[in-house]
Amino acid sequence: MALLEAEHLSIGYQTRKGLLRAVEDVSFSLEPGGSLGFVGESGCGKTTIGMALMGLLPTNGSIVGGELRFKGQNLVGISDERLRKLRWKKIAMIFQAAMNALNPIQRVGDQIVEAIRLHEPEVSAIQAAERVRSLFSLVDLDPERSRDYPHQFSGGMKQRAIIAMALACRPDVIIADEPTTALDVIVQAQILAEIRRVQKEMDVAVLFISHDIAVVAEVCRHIAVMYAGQIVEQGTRKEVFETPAHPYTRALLDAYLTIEEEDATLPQAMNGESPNLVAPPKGCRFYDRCPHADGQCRQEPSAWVSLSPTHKVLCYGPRP
Amino acid sequence: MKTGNEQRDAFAAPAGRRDWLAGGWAIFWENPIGKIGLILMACFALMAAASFVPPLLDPMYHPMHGVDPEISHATGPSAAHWLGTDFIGRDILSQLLAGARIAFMVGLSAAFMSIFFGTLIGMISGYAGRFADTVLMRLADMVMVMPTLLVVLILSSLFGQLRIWTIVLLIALFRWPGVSRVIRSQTLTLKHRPFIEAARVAGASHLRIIFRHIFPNVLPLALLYMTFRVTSAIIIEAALAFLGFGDPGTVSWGMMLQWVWKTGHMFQAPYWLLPPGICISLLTLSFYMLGRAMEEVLDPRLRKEGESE
Amino acid sequence: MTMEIRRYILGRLFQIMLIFFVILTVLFLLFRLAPGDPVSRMVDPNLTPEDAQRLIEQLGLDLPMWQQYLIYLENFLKGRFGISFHYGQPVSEIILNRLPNTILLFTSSILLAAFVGVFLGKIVSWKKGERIDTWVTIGALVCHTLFLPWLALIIIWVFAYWIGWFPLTGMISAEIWTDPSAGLLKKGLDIAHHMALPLITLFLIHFGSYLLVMRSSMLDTLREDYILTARAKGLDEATIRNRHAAPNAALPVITSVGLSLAFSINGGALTETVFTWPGLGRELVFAVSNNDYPLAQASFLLIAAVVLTANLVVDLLYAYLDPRIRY
Amino acid sequence: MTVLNRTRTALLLFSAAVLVFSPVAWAESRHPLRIGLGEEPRTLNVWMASDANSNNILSQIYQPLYRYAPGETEMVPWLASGPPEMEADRVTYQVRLRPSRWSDGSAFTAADVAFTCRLIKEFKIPRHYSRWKFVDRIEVVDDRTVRFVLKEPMAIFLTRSLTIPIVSEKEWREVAAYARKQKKPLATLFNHTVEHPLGTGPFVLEKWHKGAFLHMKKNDFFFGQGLWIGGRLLGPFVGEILFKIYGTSDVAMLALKKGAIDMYWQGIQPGYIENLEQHPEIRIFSSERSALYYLGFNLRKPPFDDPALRRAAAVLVDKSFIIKRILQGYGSSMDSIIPAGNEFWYNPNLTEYGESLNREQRIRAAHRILKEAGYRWTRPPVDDVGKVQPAEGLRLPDGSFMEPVTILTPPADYDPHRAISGLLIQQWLRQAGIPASARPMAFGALLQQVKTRHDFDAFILGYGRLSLDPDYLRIFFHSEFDRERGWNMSGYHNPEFDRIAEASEKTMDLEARRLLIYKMQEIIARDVPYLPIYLPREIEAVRTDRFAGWVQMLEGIGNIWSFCQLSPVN
Repeated sequence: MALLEAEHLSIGYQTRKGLLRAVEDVSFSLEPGGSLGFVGESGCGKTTIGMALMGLLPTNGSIVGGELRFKGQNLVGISDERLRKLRWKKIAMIFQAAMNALNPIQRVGDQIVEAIRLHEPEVSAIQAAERVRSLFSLVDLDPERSRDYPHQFSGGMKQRAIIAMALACRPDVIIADEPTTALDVIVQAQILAEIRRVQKEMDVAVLFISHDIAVVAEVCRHIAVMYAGQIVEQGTRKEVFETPAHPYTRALLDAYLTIEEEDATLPQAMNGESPNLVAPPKGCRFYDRCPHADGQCRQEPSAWVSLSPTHKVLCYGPRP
Repeated sequence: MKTGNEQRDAFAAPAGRRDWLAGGWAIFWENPIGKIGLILMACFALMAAASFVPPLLDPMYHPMHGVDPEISHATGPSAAHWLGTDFIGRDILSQLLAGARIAFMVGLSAAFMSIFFGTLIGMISGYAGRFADTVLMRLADMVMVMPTLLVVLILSSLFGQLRIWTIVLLIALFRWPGVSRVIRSQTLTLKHRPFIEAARVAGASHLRIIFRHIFPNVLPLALLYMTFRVTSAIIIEAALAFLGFGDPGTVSWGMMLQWVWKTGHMFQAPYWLLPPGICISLLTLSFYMLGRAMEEVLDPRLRKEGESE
Repeated sequence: MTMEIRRYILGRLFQIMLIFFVILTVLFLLFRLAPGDPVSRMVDPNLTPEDAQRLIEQLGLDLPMWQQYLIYLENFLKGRFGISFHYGQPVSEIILNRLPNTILLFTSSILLAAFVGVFLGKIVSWKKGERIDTWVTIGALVCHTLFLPWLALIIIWVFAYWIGWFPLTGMISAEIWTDPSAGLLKKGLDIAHHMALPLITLFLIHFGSYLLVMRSSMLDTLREDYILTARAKGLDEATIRNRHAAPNAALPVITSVGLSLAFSINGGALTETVFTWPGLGRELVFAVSNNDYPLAQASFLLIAAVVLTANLVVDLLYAYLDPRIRY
Repeated sequence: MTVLNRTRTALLLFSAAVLVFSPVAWAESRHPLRIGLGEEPRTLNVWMASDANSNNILSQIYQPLYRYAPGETEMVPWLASGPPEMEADRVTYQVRLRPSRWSDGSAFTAADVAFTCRLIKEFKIPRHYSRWKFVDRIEVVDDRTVRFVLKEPMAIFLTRSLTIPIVSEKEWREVAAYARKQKKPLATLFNHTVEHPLGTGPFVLEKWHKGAFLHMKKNDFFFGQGLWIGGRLLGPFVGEILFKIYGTSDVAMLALKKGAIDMYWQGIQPGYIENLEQHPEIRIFSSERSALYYLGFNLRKPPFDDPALRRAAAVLVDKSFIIKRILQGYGSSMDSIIPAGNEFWYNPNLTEYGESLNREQRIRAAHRILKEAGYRWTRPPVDDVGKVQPAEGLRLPDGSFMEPVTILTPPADYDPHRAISGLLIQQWLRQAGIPASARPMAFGALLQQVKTRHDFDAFILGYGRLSLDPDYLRIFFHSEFDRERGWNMSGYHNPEFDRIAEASEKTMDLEARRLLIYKMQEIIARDVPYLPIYLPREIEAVRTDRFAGWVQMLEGIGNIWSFCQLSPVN
C-alpha cells in the first residue's frame, strides 16, 4: 500500500474574484522510503499541495475535490485534532531556506524539544535534549550549538537545524519545500547531500518541491511536472529527463541546459503568462505558450496519455 | 507566506497603477473601518461646507459676534436655535459648524506641513547619509523628546495668545520626527535599489533622484502618516483651546468647550457641553479609521506607531 | 560582545548628554526671551516701581543674560535647581513632592492599559475579520480618540457626582488624613479611591492604542514563517498564540509602553488639571504661566532627561528581549 | 512573562478593591468647617504672600491693628484697643494695644508691632514699604503702647499703613538677622519657609498637606474670643477648618452640591447661579466689590493720544451690553475710576459717555465727535442722508490713514469676561472705522508689554481689590508714576492733576480731601486715559445645612468676621 496517495485532488482558494483553483485533478502516490519531486514555476500549485498534505492551507483555501490518503486514511475532512496529532509525528516538513522558519526568540534546541515532547509526552526534558544533541550530530551540527538562537546560525546551519527538527519524531514522510532556494551553490549541494543521506539512513519517504528541475533530479526517483495547477507529466527521473513528452517539460529542461551554454536564448515556451485560474481555459492550459498547439488543444481539455507503466503525460500531441 | 503570495501573484503582478488604485479602493471599501471613517468624515466635511450658510441667513447666526437680541443667557434647543445658545446668546449650531471648518483647516494644514518637513528631512537624511544624517537624526531625537502639547502650551503661555496659524505651524514643527524616521529608513532601502543606482549612473542630479525617484515611492507612506498627524493636530489644537491657550479669534470646538467650562455651564448645559466634545472625538476617529484602513491597503506590514499623548 | 555593548551605551550616553545640553540652553533662552517676568504679574497699586526693581534684583533677573546663563549652568552642574519664584521653596522639594503622585497614577494606568490592551489585542488578532474583531477594533479606536479632558469631565460628572461612587477630584480626602485614628490601610484605600476615576480615564484612552499596536503586531507575526513551523509541528492554536506569536508580537508594545511611561512623567497636564491631581504636569503648566522659571526649567529638564534615558533603556531592553538585536 | 502575570493579578485585585470600596464606610465623627480653595496657597510666608489663596489662609493667622467692619465706614480697632491718638504736630500717633497672646501662649507686646514696622522699613519689603517710608521712627512706649512719628502729615496713615499684619518678633528675629548677612537679604527673607506661622488670629495652622488640603484649628489664645468688636460677639465657634483644593470651579460647585464642602472661597461665574439655586441647602451671596475693570489707552503715541478719539471710543463701548450679556447682569456699569459703592469718595456727578444710547445712536455720536475733531473716512459710518453704514478708511486729522490698533486683553482662561469684552469692543470700534483688533495675551506678557515696555495701543485690565481709600487715583495717573513698572500705564501727564493729587495725599481734613478727589475724578472722566467699564459683583455660594453665620460685607463673605462668627447648625 502506498504511504501517501492523492486521487483527483483539487484545491481552491476563495478570492474576491471567485474560486481560484490552484490545484486541479492531481493524482500521485508515494511509496514508503520513496521520493517524489514536484517541479514547476512559481504559482503552479506545488506548494499548495505540500500545505494541503500538512493541513496548513490558509483560511481561504480548501480541498474542493478528490482524496488525499495517508496510509489508507483519508486526510480530507479529518478533524483538526487528529490532523494535529499526525503532523510532524508522521509527516514533517522542511521549509524554504529563505524563510524564518525558526522562532527568533527561542533557542533552536528548545524549538526541537517542543516538537518532541508534544508528540511523545512520555519523553523527559533531559531525554529530549539528548535526542536533540544526537540529531544535531546527525545533520553535522555541533551539538553545543543547540543552545544558540537562530540569528546566530548561518543560512546553511539553519537549514540543517530544520532538517534535524523534521527528523525529531522519526516521521514517515518529509515534505521538503524548496529547501535549498536562496542558499549559495556549495551549501545547496551540502544540504541536498544531507537530505539524500538522511533519507537513506532513516528510511523516510521524501516529497520534494522545487522550481529547479536539476535540484529535484538530485534527490528524487520520481518526478511530477506541474503547470497551472495540473500535473502535466509524471514519471521516473530517467523517463522525464531522457524522454520528456510534454512541451513544458521540454522547455524546462531546455532552459536548464541552455543556461549552461553561452549566449543562449530562452525557449519560446518560457515566455508568456500562466492562465487565469479562476476561469481556466476550456482546452489545454499550456495552449498560449505551446509551440505545437493546434485547434483541438484549444477546444478540448487534454487527456492523459500513458507512455510507459510509470510515465504519463497530459497532452494530445506528445512527440517522443 | 508562500501560499498567500502565490495566489496574490497570480493577479497582482501585471496590474498597472490604475488597477492598483481600483484594487486598493476595493480593499478599502470592504473594510468596515474604512467605510465608517469615510462616511463620518464626509459628514464633517459637509458640516464645514455648511458653516458658511447660517451667517447669511441672519447676522445673529454669526458664530463669533452674532447674538440673538432676545436671549442673553444660555438656553436649550429651540426652533430658532436648534442646539441652543451660549451664555451671550450666540447660536451653538453655527459655532459647531464653524468649528468643523477650523478643525479641518487645522488638522489638514498642520498634518500637511509636518509631513512635508518630515518627508523632506527623512529623504535628505536617508539619501545624504553621513554627517547630514547624523545631525538631522539627532535633531529629530531632540524634538521627539519634547511632549508636543506641553511645548506648544509653554510657548503659547510665554508668548501670549497665538494665532491659529502659529499654532498650526508649531504643531507641524514638533510633529515631524516620527515621519522623518520612517521616511528615512524607507529611503535607505530605496537608495540601493537598481533603478536608483541606474539613475545615478545615468548622471541624474541628487535633487532629481530625490524628487523624481525617491519621492514618488515614499509618498504613499507619507500620506498614510498624514492621516494620523491630522488626528493629533486636531487633538492638540482642541486641548490647547480647552486649556485657554487657543486663538480666541476663532470658533473652534476646543474653544467652545473652554467657554462652557470657564463660564460655569459645564455641568448644567449638556446641549452646549456634549456637541463639541462628540465632534472632536468623532472627527479624530474618522481620520484615524481612514488611516487604519489605508494602512491595510498600502502595506499590511506597515507598523503603525504607538502615539503617546 | 560586552565590549560592544559598553561602547554602544557610552556612545548613546554621550549623545544623550549632548542633546540634554542643547535642551538646557534652548530652555534658558526660551524662558528669558519670552515676554513677562514674575514681577510683572503682581497687580497691586502698593507695588511701586522701586519695589518691582528690588524684586527683580533679588531674583537675579537684572544681570546680563550671559551672566544669568553662566550662573544657571554652574548651579545645574552643582545639582542646585534654585528656588521657585512662585513658592519661594527649593525647586527640588516641590518636584520631589509632586513626582511620586504623577508616577503612581500614570504607571499604574499605563501598565493596566498595556496588560488589557495586549491581552485583548492578542485575542482579537486571532479572530481577524470576524465580527468581534471589527467591533473591538472600532471600540478601541473610539476610546483612543475620545477627547481626554471632555471624557474626564463626563466621567467625573457621572461617577463622582451623579452616581457618587467616587470622590470628585484630588488625591486624598482631608477628613480621613486629619483623622488621628485613620491607619495606613485606610489612608492607602483613600488614595486608591481617589485614583479610580483618573485611572479609568487614562486607561480608556490608552488601552485602545496598545490593543491596536498589539493587534497589528500580532497580525504581522502570524504571517511569519515560524508560526507556520509551529503549526506544522502540530501545536494547538492556543500554544502557538501564547508561546510563539504573542512574545514576538509584544516587543513593539514594550517600546510603546516604555516610552509612554517616560512621557507620562509630564503627567498629562490635561488629566492632572481636570482631576486636580497634585502631580508634576499640573505644576509645570502653572510654573510656566506664572513665569516661575526655575521650577519650569527644572521640571522640563527632568522630563527630557527621563525620556532620553527611557529611550536608551527601552532599546537595551528590546535588545535583551529580542536576541536578534545586538549592538 | 511571569513577573508581568503577577503584576497583572495585583493590578486586578487592586482595581477590584477600589471598586468595592464605598465612600459610605467613611462616616464622619468630627464636624470641621470645609472650605474649597481654587488653588493651593503659594506660601505661608506672610511677606511673600501676594496671592488671594495665601492671604485667605494667612488672614486667619496674622492680624492687623485696625480693620474695616461690615456696615461701618470707619475702621475698628482690632489688635489696637482704641483709635490712634494723633498729637497736635499731626505727625505723631500713639496706639494702645489690647491685651492678647500669640497662638503659642506668649504675650503679644508693643515690641512685636515695632519689630514688624521696622522690618518693613529695613528690608524695604515690596507692597508694604511705600506705605511706611514716610514714617520716621517707631517707638515702644511700654508693653502695650507704640508711638509712630511721621516725616510729614499723611492722610493715608491710618487706613493704609496701620492695616499691615503684625508678626511676632520671636518668629522672625533670627530669620531677619540671618537674612541681613546674606548677599540678597530680601530674597532670603522671602524664601524663608514658614511651616507653623505664629499669629494672633482666630485659627492656627495644624497641617498643610501639599497639593491636597490645609487643616486649621481654633486658636485658644485668640484675643477676640468672647469680645464684642464692631458690634459683634466673636468666637470662633468652629473647632476646625479644612481647606480643600479644587483646581476648577466646576468641580468645586459639584462638591458644594454634593456636600463635600460648605463654602467655596472664590467668586464664581454667574452661569452657575441658576443651577445652584435649585438646591435648597445652597445659598448664593452676591456682594459689592471694590474693583475696577477698564479699557486703558496709550497716550504716549497716536492714535489714542487724541482725547477726541478716546471719547469717541468711550461712546462706542456699550457697557450695559457687556454687563447684561457677559456678566449675566451680575455687575454694574462704571463711570468713574472709584466704584460707586465707595459712597464717600465716589463723585456721582460725572456724565457717562453715550449713556442709554442704542447701537446706531452711538455710532452717530462717535461719528460726530470724530468729524468735529478733523477725522475723515473713505466711507464714513454715517452717510449723507444720515444712514448708518459699514465704515472704511479712517483718516487721522493729519490726513494719514489710521494704523491698525490692538486691544490687549488677558487670556480667556484667566478671565473670560475681559477676553470676550475685548472681542466685542473690537467689533464696536470697527463700526466707526477704527481698525481695532482684540488680542488676548498671557497675563505676565500683557503686563510687561503695558507696564514695563509701554508698547501697546489699548488694553483691558482690572484691579480686583481696590482699597477703600482712593489714594490709587494718584498712583494711576500722577505723571511721577509714568515710568518703567509704574502704575500710570496710560502715560497720562497733566500738571493740574498732579498738583491736586499731591495735595490729596497730605490733606488730613476729610471733606477737603473729598473735594480734591472729586476734582480728580472729573479730570479723568474728561480726558479718558482709562475708560472704566464694569464692576462685577462677587458671587459666592455656601451650604446652609451645617454652618450658619456668614457675614456679608464689601468683597463678599470670605472675611475674618465670618470665621469669627460662624457656628454649627444643629
